[in-house]
Amino acid sequence: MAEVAWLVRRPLIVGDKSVAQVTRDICAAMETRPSALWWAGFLAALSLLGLGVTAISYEISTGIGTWGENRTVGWAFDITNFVFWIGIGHAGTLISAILFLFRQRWRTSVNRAAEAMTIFAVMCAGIFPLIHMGRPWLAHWMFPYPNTRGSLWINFRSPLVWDFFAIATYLTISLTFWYVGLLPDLATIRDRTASPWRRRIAGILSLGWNGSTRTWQRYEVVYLLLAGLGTPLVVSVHTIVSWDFATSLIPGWHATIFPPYFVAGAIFSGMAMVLTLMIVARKTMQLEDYITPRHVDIMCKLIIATGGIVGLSYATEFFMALYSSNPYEQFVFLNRATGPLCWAYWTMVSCNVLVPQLLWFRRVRSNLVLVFVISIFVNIGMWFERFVIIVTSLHHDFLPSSWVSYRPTCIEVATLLGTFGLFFTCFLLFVRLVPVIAIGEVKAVVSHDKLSGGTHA
Amino acid sequence: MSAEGANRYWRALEERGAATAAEGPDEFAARREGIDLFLSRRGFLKAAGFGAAGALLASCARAPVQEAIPFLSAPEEIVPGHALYYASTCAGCSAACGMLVKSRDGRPIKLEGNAEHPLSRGALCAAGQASILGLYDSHRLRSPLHRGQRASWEEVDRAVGERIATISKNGGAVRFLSSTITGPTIRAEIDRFLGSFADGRHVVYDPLSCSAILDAHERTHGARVLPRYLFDRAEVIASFDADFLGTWIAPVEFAAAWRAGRDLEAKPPRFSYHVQIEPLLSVTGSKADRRIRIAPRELGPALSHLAGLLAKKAGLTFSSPPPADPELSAALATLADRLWQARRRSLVVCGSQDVATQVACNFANEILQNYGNTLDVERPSYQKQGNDRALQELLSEISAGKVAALFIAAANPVSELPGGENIAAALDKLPLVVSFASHRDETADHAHFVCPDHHPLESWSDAEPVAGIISVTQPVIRPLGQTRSLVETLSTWRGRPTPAYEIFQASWRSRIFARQSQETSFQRFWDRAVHDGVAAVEPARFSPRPFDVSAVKPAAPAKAGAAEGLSLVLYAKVAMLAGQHAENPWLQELPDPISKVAWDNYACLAPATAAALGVAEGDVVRLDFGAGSLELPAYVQPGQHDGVVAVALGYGRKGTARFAGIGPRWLDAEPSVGRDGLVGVDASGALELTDGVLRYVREGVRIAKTGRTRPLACTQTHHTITVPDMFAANGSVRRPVVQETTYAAWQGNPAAGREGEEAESEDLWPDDHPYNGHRWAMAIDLTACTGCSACVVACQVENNIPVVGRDEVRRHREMHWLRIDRYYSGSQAEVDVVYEPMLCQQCENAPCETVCPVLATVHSEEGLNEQVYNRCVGTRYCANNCPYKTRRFNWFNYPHQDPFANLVLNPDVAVRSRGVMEKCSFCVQRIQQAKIEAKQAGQPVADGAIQPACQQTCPAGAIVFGDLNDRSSRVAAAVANPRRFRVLEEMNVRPSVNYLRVVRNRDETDGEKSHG
Amino acid sequence: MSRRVMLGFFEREEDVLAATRAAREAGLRILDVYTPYPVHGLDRAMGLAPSRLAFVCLILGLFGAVFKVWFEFWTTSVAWPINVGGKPWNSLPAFVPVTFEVMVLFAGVSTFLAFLVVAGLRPGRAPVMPDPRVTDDRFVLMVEETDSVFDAVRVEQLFAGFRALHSEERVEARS
Amino acid sequence: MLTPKLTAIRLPGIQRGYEPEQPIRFSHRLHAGEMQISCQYCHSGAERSRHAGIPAASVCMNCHRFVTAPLGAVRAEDELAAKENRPPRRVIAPELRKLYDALGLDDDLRRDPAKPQRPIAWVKVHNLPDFAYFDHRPHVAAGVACQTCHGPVETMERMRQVADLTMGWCVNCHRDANRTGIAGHPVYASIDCAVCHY
Repeated sequence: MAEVAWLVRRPLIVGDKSVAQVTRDICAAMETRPSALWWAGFLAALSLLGLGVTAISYEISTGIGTWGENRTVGWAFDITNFVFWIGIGHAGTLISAILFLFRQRWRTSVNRAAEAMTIFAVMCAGIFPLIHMGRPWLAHWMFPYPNTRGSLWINFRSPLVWDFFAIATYLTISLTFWYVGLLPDLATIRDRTASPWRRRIAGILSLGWNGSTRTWQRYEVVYLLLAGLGTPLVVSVHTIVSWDFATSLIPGWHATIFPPYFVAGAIFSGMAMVLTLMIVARKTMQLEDYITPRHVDIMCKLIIATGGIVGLSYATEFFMALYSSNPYEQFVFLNRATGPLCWAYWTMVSCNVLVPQLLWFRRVRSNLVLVFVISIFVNIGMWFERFVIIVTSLHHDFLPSSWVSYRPTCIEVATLLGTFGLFFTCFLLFVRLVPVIAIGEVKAVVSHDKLSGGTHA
Repeated sequence: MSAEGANRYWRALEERGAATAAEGPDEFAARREGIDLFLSRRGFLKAAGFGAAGALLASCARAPVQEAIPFLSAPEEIVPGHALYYASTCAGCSAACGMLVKSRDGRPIKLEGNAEHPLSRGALCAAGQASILGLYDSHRLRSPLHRGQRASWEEVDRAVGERIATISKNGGAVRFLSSTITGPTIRAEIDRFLGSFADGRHVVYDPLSCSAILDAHERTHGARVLPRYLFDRAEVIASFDADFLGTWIAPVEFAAAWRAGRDLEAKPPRFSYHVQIEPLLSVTGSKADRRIRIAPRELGPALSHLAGLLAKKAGLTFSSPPPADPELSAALATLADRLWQARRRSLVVCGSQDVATQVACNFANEILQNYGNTLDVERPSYQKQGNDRALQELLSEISAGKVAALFIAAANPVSELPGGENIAAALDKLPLVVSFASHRDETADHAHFVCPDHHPLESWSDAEPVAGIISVTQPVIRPLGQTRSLVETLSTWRGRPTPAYEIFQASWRSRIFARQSQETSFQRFWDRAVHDGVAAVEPARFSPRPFDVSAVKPAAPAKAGAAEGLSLVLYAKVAMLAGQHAENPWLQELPDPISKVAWDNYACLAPATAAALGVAEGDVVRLDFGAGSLELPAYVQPGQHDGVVAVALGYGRKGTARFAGIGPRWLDAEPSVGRDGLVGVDASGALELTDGVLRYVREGVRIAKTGRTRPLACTQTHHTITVPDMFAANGSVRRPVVQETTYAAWQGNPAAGREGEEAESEDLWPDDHPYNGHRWAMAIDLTACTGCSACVVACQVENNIPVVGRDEVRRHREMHWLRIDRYYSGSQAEVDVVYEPMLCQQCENAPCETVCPVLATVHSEEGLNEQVYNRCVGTRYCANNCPYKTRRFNWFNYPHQDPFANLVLNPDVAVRSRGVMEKCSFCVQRIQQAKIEAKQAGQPVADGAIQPACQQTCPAGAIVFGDLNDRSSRVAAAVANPRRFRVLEEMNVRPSVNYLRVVRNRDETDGEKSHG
Repeated sequence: MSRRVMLGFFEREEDVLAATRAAREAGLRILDVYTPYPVHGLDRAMGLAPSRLAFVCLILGLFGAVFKVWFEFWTTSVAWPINVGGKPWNSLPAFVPVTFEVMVLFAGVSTFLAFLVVAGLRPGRAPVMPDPRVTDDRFVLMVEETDSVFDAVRVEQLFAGFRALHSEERVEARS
Repeated sequence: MLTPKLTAIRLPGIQRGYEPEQPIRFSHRLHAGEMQISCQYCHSGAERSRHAGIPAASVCMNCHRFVTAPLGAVRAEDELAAKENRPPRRVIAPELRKLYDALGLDDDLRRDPAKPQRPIAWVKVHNLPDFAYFDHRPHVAAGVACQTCHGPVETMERMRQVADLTMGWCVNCHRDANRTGIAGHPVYASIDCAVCHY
């Protein structure tokens, strides 16, 4: 067994745990009272959420005009946030599905949280296509349903429709995948918890799971299939998101490199977000033994890799623009780097390309604080990447007569903060209500470690 | 219209589904109900908006009950929902263009040029197009005022009558002050009224005065006449600061004539050579073939020198020293040659208010034998009658309190003249001041009585803009308030109250009928005149004295002494003119053709001057001239003379306080008015009325920064087609979105100046979309387009385009479907200007359609790019993907600030709700109308039967619309024209809007010129 | 009627695995093995046939894809052909993305539902398990006492041979 | 294909069957049915304007200047008058009385200046949303029978909305017209959006 040999080098879970201990440790997080730290974070997140809800209701009741967009820059913060959050989501699916297919066992400690992150991120992302509409109350027109208009269907040629289907599918599949993974752990909670209401809820949700091998066998098949579906799905989703731009004819959008570029960027940003969360979680929830420096180390390496792809994409884009003797294309990129919004461009480059280079050094990788800071930088940088792509391409396009500038309004900023509020509210509730780590899988890993340790020692 | 008419009118409204009949005491309230109904389009869209909720509602309850209230006895001409057109005369300015009033269910909703009118030839200017909104202005006085209080006509008549009686008994000076009134009947009535006093005089002045021209002709021809200028006959035009395409005398007539003089499609082609010599960049200057910047004080000497040069050629002894600037004198020399070559077919015009200069101008025209050829004093124009000397005398009389009674009509001296507050104070001292103003304007505030005149669309009137051409104004709606026609009022005070209709008919029978010979019966003549809107009669002949050379004195060269400080030039914008349209939101929001700034006036500075002063656009500067100072934001204006600071008149009007709350209200919104609560700054204080002329130039003005800034609402932030070098790889700095060439090059090769290959690339796909029926397309001749922006307003009126207010314009959210892109080329100092009207290009492969998720914008089988407002969910993807950025989004709900103005809405076009995209539709409502009528008649749609609003009103006839599949159509011919190009052709979106290359009358044959 | 079953309780993965193999060789009828986490090779040790859920996934995925392609073609070229940006009625390439998404959606959701059905999992179903600690750290091997020749003692020894904590006999009701 | 089935049940916002009370109990059955008066005699706007329009009271008076009551009532009065040998009085039916009142006429149908004229506020039955532009002219020109959209008006005592006036209903009729033509002769009815929406 290759991975056994690989595992020999260093165990994934430190502090030689017994299976029962694993259960105890992980469930402890949910059974003890929430810490003051948790409450602080939760209230902060909740108030941000409140702010966002206020901003959005004001926008919907008053008009898109409450945003800084104008006749030339038709999208700005709204779609920037959308792409940003979708990107965040992708790392979750990567860790849980793709690494599962590659039999990367280290994922077990983080996949549950990563999947949760995916779902919450997609929720945040989903808000924006909705509220960026001038008349969101007509959003159901995006769905092809029979109607009395003779029948007027929808435009399947529009990337926005592709988007709609992609996001819907992605959310559904991610939820299913997550829930399937949760079943055994819900059963565990059901069977050990003291509180009757928690037992009742867990009882209903666990669908009467009994660790029968027959079920385990099917369970593993389903899990594998969903992982197999999720892998191309996650790639397709961000490819389609990138087509929103790539299929248009705006210089700076109209580029064939977008799909790989976006997917890499998505994983890049997602990994950074996973790191951010994990580092916080392991500190605040005493999970040091499960989320070890090795997990962090591996993810840092992934960040270097994806960051490299992203940096390469920036360079390629620029080169292609200059190489294509298309004046509009050339203009857009020179304008990005030196124009009125160049500060955004250089923020993006320094956060996404320069800063991650620090991770080449093991000393940096092993310094969790530093890693945490870097991960934040990457998050910022990736937000600006979307901003740069969307706004700087639009604000100076073909006809010089319609060149304009763009300034966000307070409402837009509040909306962005609001989505962070939603995300962290959901995440903090998640760490209280659901095992943050896939108990079943970790047990398997633990006993494997023991097993291999035993045989080879 | 009979008394019944009014009620008919309102019922006719309800025929469209209005609330209740407008009867009972408070007729006005009833009208407001009427108004809600006009909101109902928007209301419905909104309701329809609340998708699920709305549907739920509808399923529980029936839709609200709508009543339909038919006539009791139907007038045969009115068919509900069927538009009628009445010929009338535009009262937007004294040019008196002919127009047709489109009246729908008795409600005037649109003004269109009257194609049969010999002067305006079917065109209207921006101000004329917008003037219909004045009819539905709730700020209009609805009854007479006595000392500012509402009064009844009886009281006013009694009170005024008594005073008049005493005056005519004890004598005393009675003065009637008005701007130019060309109507023979009104003038006669005024004289008749004044005749009943011992000392009565009618004083005429124009806020945009041409007094000097008339004075000059008095000296040279012995009569105060304003010659009629015939630009179409001129092959060489030398204009000294006369903005005849923008604001000078009769821009629409002149633009049409000017355009006729440069027709490349004519056989043989004719193309006049137009030189503009001016201190600031005017619309006319922007179209000139050769433009020379000149300091205002140099203008006189320059013109005088030119006259001298011509005199030498003619062998006369008259010489005037050449200007200091050698470049200028060289230019004048060449100009003199070209003028001389084109004797009898040339024209020298001058906008200066200096009589000596105007005399020199006359002299030049005389030498060139242009009198009787390109300008006509025997059939003169009456469009400017102002006499500044008389005005000055009157003002001194007033301030001396020597006037017993002052009547003021169609004029607002307190705000239009220098020293307004002194005039106001003097007025307060006079025993009787009567104003006929329709608003409580600056002057009306100081009148004892305000006797509001009808809106021109409510009253009978006539006009004789040019000797022998008399046009009729007929009422198309019953007066909306208790106003009374001026002539009626005067007749009442004369003791013989007569309805206006009778006065005019009588006057025509006695005065005008006699002056024609075609018609023998007066009734037939009258009917035809009213039907056509214009009648050609014998002009009141007068034979001018032979030209008096003795009057001509060589001008002294400009004193170098006055050079310190800048010269302040007060000019007029095409929209605001002298300010009579300041209360019209459409015109306030219309970007100035040159600066592209709306909602403000500003201090224009040449780039060099601005740099020297360290002033940037938007910095508030203080202009100190002797008598006072102005504080307004600066605007950097390329092509302006370095020694000049230019400020537009007509702003800072009292009435503009109404715009404080215009535009959407939300937490970050800013008002459209300035700190003083008014739109712009009133610059009339800087005018000078000295030795008999109203002067628009002041020397020795000092300028200083105040440190404050006021960002201007400018719709175009980048002004050239060339991108900054830093952004341009391998030298491709100029974007080929506009193409131009020179006349010389064009003669060699009609396709000269083409950039890139015009090649219909092969289609990737099976040809699923043949256009078998109609194939609508448009062609715009950029050589003809003067940028006057009449089309922009016409489009706004026709298509119910909202006004969004200064703040939204500043945020680049103006809603105009049709905009005019203005690009500079050449150096910062010496600029060439190109105008490119930009509207939805109706692309065959429309990028906007592909990306709309809900099929809200799709293509019709006649090549139209349809926008279905009620289907739109507002993702704005289409606007992002539009390479021309011609789509407009409803960021908010934009209701008319004045709900009464909803009556002007075009019932054939949906009012768009918040959150939907909108754009030019090629006036599809007109297309459908024409198709339906053709279908009924069983005939094909004739070429020219469909005219979009923009084409209909274009003074230069630059726009052609029609069916490409009709090989004989004008648009098909235009598309075949070698000058034709399409914007961003290389993207193969296949726009249906074609442009004809700009041609300038220049000698360089390399059509390409460097654009910097 | 009811049946008698013999349960062996284990603590470690490898023990239950070995015990299961041995029991099977001994010809015992293995009803089921309950484990807190999936134990590799256990299904083979029990001699379970591989699951056929993959076919459900394949079939419904394909169905979803085919249906969507047909639907997109029908709406844009048959039901109401509308000229969108001069594109051909049947813009097949543009239909690919949605088709793929719908395929994945159908495949994923249907597989999940099929799993719940065949595994008999449904909300509110009471878990049938020998010991609540199964979901924590217990491994339970359950064999059926088939006939009179069944020797409980021998089986117990067999279990004990694999470090079983203990064994017990139970009667469980069968419907 | 699905649309007909869907519209068979009344969906939200569809006003099919709307049959409001009218200020005067005018019977289309009597006028259009029995009397065989052509629709456009009264609704003359249909061929001249987008609105068919509701006839002005003056149009009613073309007949009702003379017809003031049902024949039966008039005969009865004549007989009664003959019996009482007096000149028969003019009989005025109550519904027509409303018409005369609206016009401010006295019993001899002469304008009575004392009486005010009040226009008749009919209740609109067929209401289209404001964003849908409908024009009667092309339909009349193409020879579409009024009944196609308005139903068997000649049988209705009170006017009722028969069609559900949804977009699908319009579009499908246009499609059929293109296939089968109208009254035998081929027509072309476009289904472009801009035919109704602008």
